[in-house]
Amino acid sequence: MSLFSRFMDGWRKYRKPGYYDEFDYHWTMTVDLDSCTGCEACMTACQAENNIPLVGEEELAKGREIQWIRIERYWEGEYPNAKLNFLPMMCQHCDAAPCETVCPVSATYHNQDGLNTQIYNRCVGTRSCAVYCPYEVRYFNYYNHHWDSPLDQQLNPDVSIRGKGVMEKCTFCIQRIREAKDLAKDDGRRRVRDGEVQPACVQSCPTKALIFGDRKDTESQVYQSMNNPRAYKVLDELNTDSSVVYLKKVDA
Amino acid sequence: MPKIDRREFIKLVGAGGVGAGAGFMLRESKKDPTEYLIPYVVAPEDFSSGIATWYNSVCSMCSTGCGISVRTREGRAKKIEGNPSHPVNQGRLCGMGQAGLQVLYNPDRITEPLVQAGDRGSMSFEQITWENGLDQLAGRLELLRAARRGNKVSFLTAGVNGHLAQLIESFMRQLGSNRLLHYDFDHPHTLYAANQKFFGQDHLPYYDLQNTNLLLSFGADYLTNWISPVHHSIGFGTSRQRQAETRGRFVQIEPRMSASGAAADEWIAAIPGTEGILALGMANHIVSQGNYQGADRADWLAALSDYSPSQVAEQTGIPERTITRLADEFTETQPSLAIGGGGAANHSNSVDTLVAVNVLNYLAGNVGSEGGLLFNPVPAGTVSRPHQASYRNMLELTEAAHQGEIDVLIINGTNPVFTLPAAAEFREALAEIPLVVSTSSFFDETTVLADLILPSNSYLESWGDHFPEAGVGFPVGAVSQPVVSPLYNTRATGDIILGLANKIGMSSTIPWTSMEECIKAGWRRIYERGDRQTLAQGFDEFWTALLKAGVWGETTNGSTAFTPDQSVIAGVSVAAPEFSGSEQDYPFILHPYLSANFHDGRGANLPWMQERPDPMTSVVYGSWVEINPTTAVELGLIEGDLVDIESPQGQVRAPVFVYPAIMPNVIAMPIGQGHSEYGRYAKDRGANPLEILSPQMEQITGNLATSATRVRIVATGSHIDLVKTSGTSRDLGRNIVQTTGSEGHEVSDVRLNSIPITELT
Amino acid sequence: MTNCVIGLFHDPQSALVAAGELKSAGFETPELMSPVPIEGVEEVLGKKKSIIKNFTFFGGLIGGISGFTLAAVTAIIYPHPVGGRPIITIPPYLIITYELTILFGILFTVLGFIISSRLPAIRDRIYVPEAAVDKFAVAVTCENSEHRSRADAILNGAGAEQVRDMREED
Amino acid sequence: MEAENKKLGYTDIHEDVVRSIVVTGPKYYAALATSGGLALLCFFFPWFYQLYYGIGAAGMNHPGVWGTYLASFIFWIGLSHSGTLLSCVLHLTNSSWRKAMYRSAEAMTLFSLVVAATYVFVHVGRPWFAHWTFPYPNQWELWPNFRSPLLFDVMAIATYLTGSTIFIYMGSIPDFAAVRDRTVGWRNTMYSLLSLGWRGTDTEWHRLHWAYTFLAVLIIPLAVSVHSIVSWDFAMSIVPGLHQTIFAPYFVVGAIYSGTAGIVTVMFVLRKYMGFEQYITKLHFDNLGKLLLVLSLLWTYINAIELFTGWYSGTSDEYEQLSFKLFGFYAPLYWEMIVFCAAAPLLMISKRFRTSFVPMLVLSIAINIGMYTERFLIVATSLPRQYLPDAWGFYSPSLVEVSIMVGSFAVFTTLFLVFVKIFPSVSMYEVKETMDTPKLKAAISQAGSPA
Amino acid sequence: MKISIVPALRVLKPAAILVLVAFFGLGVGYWSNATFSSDTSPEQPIAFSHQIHAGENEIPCQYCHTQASRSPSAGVPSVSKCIGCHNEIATERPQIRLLMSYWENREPIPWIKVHDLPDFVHFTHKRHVLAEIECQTCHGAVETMDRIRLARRDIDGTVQHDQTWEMRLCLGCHRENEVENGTDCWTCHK
Repeated sequence: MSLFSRFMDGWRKYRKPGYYDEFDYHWTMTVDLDSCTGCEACMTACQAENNIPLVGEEELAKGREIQWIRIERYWEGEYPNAKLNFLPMMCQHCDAAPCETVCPVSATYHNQDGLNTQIYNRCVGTRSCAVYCPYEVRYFNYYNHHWDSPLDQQLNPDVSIRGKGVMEKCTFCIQRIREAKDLAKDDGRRRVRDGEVQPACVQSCPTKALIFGDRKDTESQVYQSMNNPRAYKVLDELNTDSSVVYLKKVDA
Repeated sequence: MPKIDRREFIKLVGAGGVGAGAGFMLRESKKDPTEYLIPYVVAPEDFSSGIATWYNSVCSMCSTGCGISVRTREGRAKKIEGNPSHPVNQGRLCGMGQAGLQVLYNPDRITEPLVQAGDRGSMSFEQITWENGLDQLAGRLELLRAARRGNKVSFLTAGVNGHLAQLIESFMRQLGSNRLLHYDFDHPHTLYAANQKFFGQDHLPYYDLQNTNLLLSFGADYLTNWISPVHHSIGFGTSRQRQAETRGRFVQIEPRMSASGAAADEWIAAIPGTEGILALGMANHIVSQGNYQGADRADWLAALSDYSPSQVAEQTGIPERTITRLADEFTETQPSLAIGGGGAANHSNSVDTLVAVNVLNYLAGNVGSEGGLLFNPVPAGTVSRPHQASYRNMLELTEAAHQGEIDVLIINGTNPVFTLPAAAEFREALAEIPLVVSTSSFFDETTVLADLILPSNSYLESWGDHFPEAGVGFPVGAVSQPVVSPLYNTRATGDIILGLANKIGMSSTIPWTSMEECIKAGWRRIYERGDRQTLAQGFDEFWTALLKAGVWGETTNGSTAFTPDQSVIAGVSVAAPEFSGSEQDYPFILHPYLSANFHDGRGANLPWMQERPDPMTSVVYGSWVEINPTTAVELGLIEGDLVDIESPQGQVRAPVFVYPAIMPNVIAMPIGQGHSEYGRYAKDRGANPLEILSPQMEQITGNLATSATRVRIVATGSHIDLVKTSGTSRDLGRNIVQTTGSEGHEVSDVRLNSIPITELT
Repeated sequence: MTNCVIGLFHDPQSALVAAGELKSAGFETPELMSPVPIEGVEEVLGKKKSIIKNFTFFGGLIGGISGFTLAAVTAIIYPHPVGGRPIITIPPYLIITYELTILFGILFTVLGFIISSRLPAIRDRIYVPEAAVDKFAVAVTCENSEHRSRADAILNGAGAEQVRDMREED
Repeated sequence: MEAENKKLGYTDIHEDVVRSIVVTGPKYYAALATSGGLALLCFFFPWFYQLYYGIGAAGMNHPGVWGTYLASFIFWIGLSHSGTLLSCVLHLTNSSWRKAMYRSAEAMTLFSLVVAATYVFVHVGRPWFAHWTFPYPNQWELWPNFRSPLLFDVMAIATYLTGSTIFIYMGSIPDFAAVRDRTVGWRNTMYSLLSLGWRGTDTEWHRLHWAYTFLAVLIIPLAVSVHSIVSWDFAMSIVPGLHQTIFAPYFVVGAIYSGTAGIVTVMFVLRKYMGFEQYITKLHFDNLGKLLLVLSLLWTYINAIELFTGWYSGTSDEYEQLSFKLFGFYAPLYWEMIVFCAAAPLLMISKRFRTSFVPMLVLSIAINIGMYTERFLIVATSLPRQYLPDAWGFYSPSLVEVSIMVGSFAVFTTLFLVFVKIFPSVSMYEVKETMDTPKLKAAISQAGSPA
Repeated sequence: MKISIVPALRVLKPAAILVLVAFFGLGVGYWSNATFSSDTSPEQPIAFSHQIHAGENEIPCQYCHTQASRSPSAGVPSVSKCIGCHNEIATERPQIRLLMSYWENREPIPWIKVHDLPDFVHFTHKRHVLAEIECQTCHGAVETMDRIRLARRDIDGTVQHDQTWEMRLCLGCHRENEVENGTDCWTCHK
């Protein structure tokens, strides 16, 4: 494509806001807080799938944990009426993501699937995205991590290892999404079927509190789920327009 | 320039040279190192680089036996996920199960057969060949066998299951020894005993959480480690995601809020050990209110006469109206279900307590009904039940050792030195045994004391099978196959035993040469026994299909009606709990609980588990003491203060964690940390509360009453920063986790539909 | 200049006076050299026009335009959707525009200065070192000796401390 | 200043300045060596270690991903806001007292900008890729994201650096020329190149005047924009405590404030150790003092407003953040800042204080310490306390960070020391302009002349 | 007296020349390294000739690189694959003997990787082969190479030797053929 035609193309497509609607997919996750038991199976699944490094005790003490998905705990009331609520928190893949606008090199931007990307090899390491993210789900590699051999044999070849000075975060298991699309192509299908692609956390969740799918497919589980009256978004008042929908906890 | 003199020329050349050198090096520094493409000599047919292969197998991280499917790339295991067609976990898997990869790839694995060169405990092991190692052991065994003193051999193994258990049994029988012990710290002896006592059944029923509308859990942390946590979690989720009117309601009764307690709708703190009394109090209310109209109502009235809610309220510290309310709810909501475990099942009166729980189920008519408590049919394969060693059995073993009645002790996959209280003096007992053999693949506390180490494969490298004991209401069996070829020079436990058997010459009764054969033979038997129509044509097809699906099962309806007889009813009563240590010297009750990350400590060498924040406290890499906020204020303790927990049996040191949901006179500690060995990730980290437990037993089963120890807290004055990932665990009116009344609750169209498991594809 | 006469003065006023008289005496406009800018040169030697302001203005203009186009075009030829905003997001691009306006403005001003002040001096020009310290010099070119003597007279008359003439050779 | 300058003639200043350049005593070399060594030891070595190890060498962690590096960056940018801006304003309002001091003030601008620019590289995780933030054609066909406040920064600082460099250079062309004639050897070569063969003809003066004026006109809005943009790095985020509309003016005022204080410090040093007693006088301190007083009042006001809006919002987010700032771990620093930047400057109400050198020096340093604290608090108290309490953390600088911070001052000093030996650190021709000796003589001569 | 900056420039001339020379040297050094010292066609353990196999005998690429059409990696044929033909064909040639020795010792052949991508690029052969893109498009005219060497087909179609791949090649092709999500970074960088 010539430069000019590319220019015209982009101009036609992206001139006004709301062009996200024309994107092929809009991957969305719902989290049923009423079913989440805080068992953290999702965290381990994510660690295994996405080559999340082992940080070690000293670094954890410095507060340099790396958890693409984490469980937040919120105590309510005092003994004997104390209650503990769990909140799985991962990258919300906001449609109006503060982190995207601030990246000086477009290492993080919104891609065709409505995902908030993070391109490691483009990252310069200004860490401004982590500052701008109100959910604090972006984690920085403060140094080169290493795996005691032979633990490194477990590393997932489909996911890049992040070196020092690079920001990383939940990708909704992009490698799985790509694979699913690949298979769909093999079957000559244009779109991925609902349930064909599941991020590691969703796959492992024992209570099925996590549901993942394409919002644009109105038949999909996730679409049903996000239209549940209990649906709400964390920090919705910030208008980040996140793609992770939480279902309110029921206290009966 | 006009003309260049010599000095000028040299300068120029110098400059050029320097420049050139710099340029060369610049380009050189940008080069990548050469990479190689190493092809296979002969490519295996099920392998192609870049494409993942999935193998179905069985998880052996705990005794539940979930089905797993392992993703492998280029012949290496990359990820463990649940096997979707396995009815127990239906494609889901707990964190620890997924961390099984780090058992396989653990940097601290024992890679070779070793023999202790120095004296015991001095980590001076020498490498030997398998032949040599097996000969050493076989020779010893053969002598004893020949001398008809096989009983001097003791085989102490973890709760293995399936045909391996069978193999070990027959091996020991051949040796002529009855000292085969299956030792699991968390084995629910009291639960079995209670079921035996009340239902007359010596195996676990199926607790149908999925369909129940009200679950009353007496201390059972069913979401983390009670019997079959993943299956229960699935049930929990399903029941939570049902329509509003029938949304499952969960009530948790325990002194310290467990993960299940947090997930429950209502959490009630009862004085430790009085859960049974509470249950009977409710039973009393049910019967006296006439909510129970069985023929034997009169007997019940008599039996429960001295458990009126008012009395019970005093003993349990739970207000009377709460008791009555729960009792009414329990009968009104149908189906409902009561379960007991955790602290309630590990006390001086646990069997009675659990019987009381069964009574509740009986009176509410939950027995044998869906959403209640269904009796499992006899499992398809062998399970390790009969040889399960209680604390008492272990004491007997140590006693025998002291008497010199044990010549050879073979330890497989269990770590009693760590999980038994110091008072059991197991370590000392080992010293009395001439030959201690360990097949563990890690230097755990027990293995370092062994003379001979015959390292076994990790479960991902070996053949085996498993028949989930808790079951799912029908017989299920799963085969575990090696997903990767062994990394090191190790052998599967089964193969080790077969090796020994061959050397000793048992081939008449133990004909197999490899575990694979043994398993296959076993399954041939199952195949021939089962009804053939539903199954594949011919065993080989069945076998391949089995390996593909990783699981087999047949739907039978095993639920039976049940009525207890006079004597049982009359015998229903719960004694007050007994504690060791006087109340004034030791004001606090110690409540040790199985850690979500390390289970009974076996997970402590997995870095993922060490780094995973504890679900309730978010603490990583360490252990802690949970103290009620008011108590903490009284004692002037804040989070991170180091305290000594002193019991009559000893003391451990750990930092304080102020825990909002624990009774003021109870302090809780997670089990699993405090290893003195067991690899770089576990060694010298945290404290082990089991050390200071008093050797108190439940009388009927001889089960260790882990939560019957009284302790006192002594502040050391020193303070450390507790390493945890949570900042402030209170949402400061920010309404981050939003809640709604149950009326607003509607279906979020999710159904739990497990794949029909008899179709083997 | 073929060769010229230079008068050194101790103070700006007299230098100015001398320059003025020379000019009115029909010499071509003399050149003043001073350690400080002298007020009122323009009254004596006539207004000076500077083209620098045009440089500044057009520089700024070019900068502004190029700034916006840079941002807009680069954003479109490889579109990276960001924060749900349109690819050409006016407010931030205005800031880029603003900065580049100023940058180019500055650069062109310098260019303007260089050009209009005929610096840097490549060819030799007459120069009086004292004029950089504390003297005020008036330099006037004269074709012949008669001119020179007249210039001498005027300069001396205006109170020049010293009058020197300068030829090719030195 | 007539008081001092009566006896001074053109030649004297000439001599003084030239001497200040040509004559260098052992003291100077000692100073240069120490500051240079310090820069190497405290700035570059730790930095290289960090390059090797990764940003982990600094104390930053998960919620607190920005630390002292950014604080120092803003501090230096702020410091740079005195010189050029001030001298532009004063040039346009042609207030004569500026003339003795503006050269060194501009130098300060320049070098603090340079240091600030280096801090960008210290701050980012992969400095070796920092050039990706500049728009240049490349084979990936990728361009920077012009919507990012950080890119505004890049643009603004680049422009400002160019601008101030050119400004200071143009201003000193005549002086280069003057020094040129008095020097020999390499200095002569250097100066004759730097002075572009300046002769001081009326035309040259005229052009210079206009060019200089236009630059001044351009640079004032630039300077204002630069610090507004720096403030947007924070203000454009939605972090409670950073997301403030007041930030741009707040930062600009703060910048000029700290910058002016910086000038006072430098003035003092020049006056004392470069022997410019006659040119840098009580007058300058007096005026700067007045300016500082006004700025401090402004700064205090905006600070108060910030607190008020935070408190008035009533949201838990703002509340927690404020209470942590005011009463949390870093509270002592906060109150220290208030004392240094809001309370102490009130002393300058008295002329005696303003015109006495040492107290002014002390105060100016105190103010800059306070201003650094302010920048540090902005980073250290808001980032670790955002919307999700469970993700709260705590940031404290590591040894490396502290030493690099200290080292940056050494770098600045070194650059400045080099500067005073190359640039005439007092603008000769403008000081000459302020002198009246020749005019007097002229009057006399005219009186005496017959015509 | 008169003045200009020329004398000063004259003084600087020699130094300037030195600098220029040094820079020139820099260029030369860089170039010489690129041409002489960087081995873009390394000596392989066995002198396997694509020219003979793919060129003269016209064996299709995927006969040996079997996985190209179904896996991200094209796959290097196992030793047994080579033996499959060569226990009949040309058995007496020294190189084949060498091959045989590998086979008899059951050793893999340590081929040296020539066409290499950075680790953060997740290229998949499958999609490209299925899209019927010639292998030569990226790997150059392999069938003409006696020893495999680093080569690429540039955007304008000319074959460049000893050139590493650049992202603009991928982009150019993806843009020309308007690949779905072809310019999305996450298509290749994960």
